[in-house]
Amino acid sequence: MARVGVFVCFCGANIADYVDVPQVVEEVKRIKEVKFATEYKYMCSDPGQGMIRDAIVQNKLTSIVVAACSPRMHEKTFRKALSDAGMNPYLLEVANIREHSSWVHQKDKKAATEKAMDLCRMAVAKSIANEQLHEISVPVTKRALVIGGGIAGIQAALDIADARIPVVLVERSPSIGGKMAQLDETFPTLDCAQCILTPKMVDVASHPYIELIPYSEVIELQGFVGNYKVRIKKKASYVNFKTCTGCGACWQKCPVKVPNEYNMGIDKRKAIYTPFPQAVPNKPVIDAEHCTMLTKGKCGICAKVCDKGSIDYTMQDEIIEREIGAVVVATGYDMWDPKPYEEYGVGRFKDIITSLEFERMVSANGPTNGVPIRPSDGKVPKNVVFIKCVGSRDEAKGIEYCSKICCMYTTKHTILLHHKVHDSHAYVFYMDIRAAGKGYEEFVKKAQVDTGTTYLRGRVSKIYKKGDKLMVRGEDAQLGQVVEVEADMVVLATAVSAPKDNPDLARLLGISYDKYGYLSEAHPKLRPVETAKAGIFLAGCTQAPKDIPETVSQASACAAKVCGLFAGDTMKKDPMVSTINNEYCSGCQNCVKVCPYGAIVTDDVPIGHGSKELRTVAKINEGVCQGCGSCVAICRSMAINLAGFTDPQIINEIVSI
Amino acid sequence: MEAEVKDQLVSIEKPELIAPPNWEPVIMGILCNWCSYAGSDLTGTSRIQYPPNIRIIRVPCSSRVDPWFLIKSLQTTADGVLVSGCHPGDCHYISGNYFARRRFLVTKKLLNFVGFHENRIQFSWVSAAEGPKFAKVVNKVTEDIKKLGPLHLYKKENFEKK
Amino acid sequence: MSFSTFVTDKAGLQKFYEAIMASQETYAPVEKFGKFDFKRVSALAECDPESPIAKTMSIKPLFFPRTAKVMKFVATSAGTDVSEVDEDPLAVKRVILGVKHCDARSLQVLDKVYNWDYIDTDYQNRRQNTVIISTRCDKADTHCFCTSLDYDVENLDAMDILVVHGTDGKEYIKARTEKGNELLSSDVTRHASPVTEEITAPVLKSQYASFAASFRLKMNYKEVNEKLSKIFDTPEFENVSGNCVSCNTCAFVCPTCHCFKISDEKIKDTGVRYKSYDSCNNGYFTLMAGGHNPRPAKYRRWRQRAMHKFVYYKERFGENLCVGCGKCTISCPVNISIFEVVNQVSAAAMQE
Amino acid sequence: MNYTKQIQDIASQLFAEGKIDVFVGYRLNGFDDNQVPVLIKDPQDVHKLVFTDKSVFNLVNYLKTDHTRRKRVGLVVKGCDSRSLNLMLTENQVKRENIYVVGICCEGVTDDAGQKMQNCVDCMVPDAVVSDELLGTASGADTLTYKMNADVAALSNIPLTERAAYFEEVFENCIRCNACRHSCPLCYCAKCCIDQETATLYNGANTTSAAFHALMTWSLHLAGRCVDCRNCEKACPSHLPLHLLHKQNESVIFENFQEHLAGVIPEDRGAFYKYSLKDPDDFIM
Repeated sequence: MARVGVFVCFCGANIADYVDVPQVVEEVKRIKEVKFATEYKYMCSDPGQGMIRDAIVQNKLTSIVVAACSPRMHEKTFRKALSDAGMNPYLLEVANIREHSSWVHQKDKKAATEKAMDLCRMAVAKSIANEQLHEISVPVTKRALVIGGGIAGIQAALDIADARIPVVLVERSPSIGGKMAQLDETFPTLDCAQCILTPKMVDVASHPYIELIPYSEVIELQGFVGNYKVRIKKKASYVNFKTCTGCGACWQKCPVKVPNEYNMGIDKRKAIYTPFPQAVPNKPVIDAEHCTMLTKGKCGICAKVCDKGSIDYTMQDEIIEREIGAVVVATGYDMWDPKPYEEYGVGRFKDIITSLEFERMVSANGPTNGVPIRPSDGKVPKNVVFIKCVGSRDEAKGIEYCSKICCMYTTKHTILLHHKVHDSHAYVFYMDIRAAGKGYEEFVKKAQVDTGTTYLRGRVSKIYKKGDKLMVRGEDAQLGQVVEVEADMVVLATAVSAPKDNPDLARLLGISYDKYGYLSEAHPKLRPVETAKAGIFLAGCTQAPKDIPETVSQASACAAKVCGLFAGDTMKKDPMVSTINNEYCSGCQNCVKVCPYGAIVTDDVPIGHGSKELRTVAKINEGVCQGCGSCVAICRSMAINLAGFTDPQIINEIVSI
Repeated sequence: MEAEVKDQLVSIEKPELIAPPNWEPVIMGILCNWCSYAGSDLTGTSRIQYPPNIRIIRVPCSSRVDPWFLIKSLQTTADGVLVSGCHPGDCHYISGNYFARRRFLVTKKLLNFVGFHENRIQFSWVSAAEGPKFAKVVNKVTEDIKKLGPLHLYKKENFEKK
Repeated sequence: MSFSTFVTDKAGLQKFYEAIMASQETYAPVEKFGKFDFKRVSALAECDPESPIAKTMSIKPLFFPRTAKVMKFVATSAGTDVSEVDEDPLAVKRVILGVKHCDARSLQVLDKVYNWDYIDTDYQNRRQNTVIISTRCDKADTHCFCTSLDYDVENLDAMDILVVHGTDGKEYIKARTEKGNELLSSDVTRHASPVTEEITAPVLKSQYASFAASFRLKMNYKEVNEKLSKIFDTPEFENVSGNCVSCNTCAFVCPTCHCFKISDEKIKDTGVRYKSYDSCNNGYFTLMAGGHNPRPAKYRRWRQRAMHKFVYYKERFGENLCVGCGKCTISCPVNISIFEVVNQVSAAAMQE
Repeated sequence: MNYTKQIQDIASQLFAEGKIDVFVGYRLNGFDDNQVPVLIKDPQDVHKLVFTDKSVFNLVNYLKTDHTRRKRVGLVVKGCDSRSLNLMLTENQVKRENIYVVGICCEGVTDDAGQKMQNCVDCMVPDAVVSDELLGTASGADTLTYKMNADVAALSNIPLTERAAYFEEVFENCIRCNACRHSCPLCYCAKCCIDQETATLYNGANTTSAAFHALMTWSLHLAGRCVDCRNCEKACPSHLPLHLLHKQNESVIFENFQEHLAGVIPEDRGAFYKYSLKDPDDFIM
């Protein structure tokens, strides 16, 4: 006979203000199986957990119901309390009377109380059918996969590798470095991005524990935490990296010119190229789309000029398979395309450029040798207007969120402009200046004073051409009047947006993403680097816009998580897996077909007691099973049950109110 | 078919049966852990208010939902059921909601065929980020079922509903 | 004591039925999906007292319902309150029309087991409050063999009122018990006239003669009883049950099968205990809690069924449990006939 | 349609060659012109076999009984029966090498009253889709144009309250003998879920609600698998129109998922065991 203990939490005032907790306790005391019920201000606090431990011992309870916040919040906490009292932690059920009652029915205490009672009844009924479960041990493959070789991926890879754990780093482009490699100087210290990044890139290339696979993409991930199998497509580079010395003869002679992505298309690169001089690995690849040898079979100059004979036009894409235990996703971000801002004349006026284009111009290794010039006539601009929040914080045009870095980089741009063109004047149209960060506010203040930039609070409504100038019409909200600024060049602080391939990647990895395409963390505050899928972690802007220090911190946090996961030889796994009742299994193997993880295999068992004749039944691989329950619902014989969510448990819930 | 709400609320399937005064429907909500349950938690954290008629059961995935649960719910306490899972393509378990979607359509049509109003069996995709959507869905389902009146078909005989 | 008899014509019989329906709670065969089942009726148009035997369910459910509530209970921490179920709707005073003789006889047979060591008061109440009006068939159906069994169909006293379609085209309504006599003495017989035994006897006799001559199936039940009791282990049971699909229908439609199972159903704190039909042809009928099943094979279950009908019940109560109605054979999806089974097995025994 | 001679010859030969232990076919029931299934174990009894338009029962049912399990079986199948056999093979209930299949290109069978059965009128797959030997002339019938069941269509078009009332009568008249599932060739579970202890509700009683529960569960377990052989209806002592539930599911599956009819394609497990990204989504909020 079940003996259930029920503990109802006030959650301070969070529950108690909207649900009559004592009445709930009285109601659950009426249930036959409930042998103990009480209330407390904070069940999750130490004294609260102590009450649970004491009651378990004193009342010989066989299962526990805690009526409090969402089980997604404190289920683990209370399970621990059960363990401490010597009880199997899986005999716990949580009735979610905060998120599902007190917080959502704040205007109707009676109804909220009734609902809380029902939720408690359901939890009690479910707990009666709870069974003792034990954690499952699975072996771990101690190798990590890092997807993306920007600063986030580099940092994560280095930190993991420094802990002597092998890392596979996959980068889509020919070189690692990511967006940071395109930056000139970085806020708020104005140190050169290349100077701080390239040593790390070199470390990656030379690290004994890092296997760098550039110019490649992850195409398949199978398995589960600790035991993933990844398939990586290495795109044909047509250059044998083993023999290539990176001398550069090939790209100097290549006749085909292509807009240079690294420089935002401001200048041209060749069809055989390294993205930038400091690239790692510093080996060229052939752009198959534009190489005339590959598209038309004409040319072949690069092969002729290569002393080492490293050019191989017959090279094919290659599939690489690796067994790994954890994944860090660091796919970065895309710059948002400001095309929807038609009133600014985006696309019509050449002298409107984006912030990253400006960044390339002022960069010492950039296409204009560090001097900003007007794309229309090549003149050096004097009056430059910077417009912030282009896309960001604009529900109608772009994106609801704040891109977080634009205030700071625009400030940086005003300084850079001032450095490069001493007689220039910068105007900044802004909504707010968000400078939360160590040294950020000081940086902004100093820049305003040093550069003499004119800050205009307000949105720009229109940009039109007047002669060879651009007229920027906007609102100065502080003066409450329309202002017009004559500009030589306009720089748009375009929003940070999620990589457009993120949804595809998320599907491939089996993780979720939000409405913008950013990958979703397991908990916004308490598990910001984990995903909901065990063993997959997030670093950098692929989760949300963030600046470099934050990205690096998150990458290191990922590394810590991965190292923690690999700390032992085996890993503990939730016991919420499917189980098969051989007696009822008819061996139809439909479950094998619906299992997304291939966790169900077949097994031969005797027909009856002591029989030599065999029949085939299904068998669950506990290590692989993730506990989705697909097999349970399709099993007509009801031979499969999912521990923790068995049919009796759920049906008990249904019939308990 | 539109339910007529007159002075007295009748059961849409059996119009001769009149709802008791102050009748409030009970809706059984079966939510997947990763998207819709998390979404409903977000509704709570955001303090978005919705009608108190829904009772929530947590399951790992919408594919765990056996049509049995719907049938049993409708035969016992519930006047309607809502099953909610991850958006197509977003299933935490890769493909669970695709399998579930087929079962749900057939179950819904079958129950409708044998006499249940189609609004008694409702489905939604609510992601972990869609707190407001969850509230909207519950609002709609509750409203729909209030219009339909109490469910009397094949109820467990002789059990008093509270 | 002699009971009254009335004579009338076809229209008169209908008026007699209508009068009963007007004054009494009446059950009669009602057609649904091509099958007749006994249900509450209030007008003759709803039912057909002359329903064909092959398409009519037995009247057993009116005395031993397919599901009956045994008790209700409320289980809370204060304890478990057990309460009686609501008033038994089948225990009120009522009349059943259109009952076949075999059905009427089945109650006589069942009385024995229900009056045995445990007296089933529910059954008794239902029996006592019911007046059974049974119409004698004019022609046997393909699977009927009531005349071959250990009861006198012609002088059957299992019904309270007997209705016979006379060979002279008239309808004879004859009381067979005090209860029946009482009903006939009320004004339900206002469209019929009393008639004496001298007149009715020959008409009934000739009707019975033509009825008895219409049987396809005839057997010697004594021989079957005797042989079956000796051949428990014959492999012939395996042959006769070969194409059985263990569908259980035979037991559910049988007018004398009386096995049942008990089940509880509980919602919230309130529960009901049910007593429902079960069938010995069901694979897990004999499954024990420990997992052992003494009758796992189909032929063993068939043997049990045949033996219970023709041997065990007879040994204990002196009567065959089978009343020869043929309902099981008609309902059987593969037309296994209990008649054929017992005869085939007995015949095989002869050869041994 | 009369293949009595051929089937007798085939069975004799199979016995003579020692290829089978038992032959499952039809014999006359002994009292009228209707037939019942027969399991022939003795070659001497082969003369009992018949096959005409009265050979109604789906014999695949016998592949799940003690008499045939793990034995070599000769079997006669019509179009619909062969589809259920296909499913039994796909679902690993029988081994193909253990059965010798005599397929029939069926011209339709008749009910007790001599009328062509309704499922035969609507039949889309008259020819056996799996066989070792095919008797008759293949019809080459079109299996891709769905023939909507007239009863289902008619019921779908009446008001909800009337439909509810109609089905209430159906479930009210169910006596829960479970003959439908026992006579179904595809109900082969070791213990039906309805009877399991874990069912905890409606596992014993025989009320209308329990009948509803059992029949709903049953029809959903057969959704995408039912081959419309009507064994269930033949077995139902209350003559309930059970095909309505199955045909309703079949039509929903056919229209919405563009699936083949159950059992027509080898290795096809039915609609619930696969999915398409294009499945309808508009019914979901």
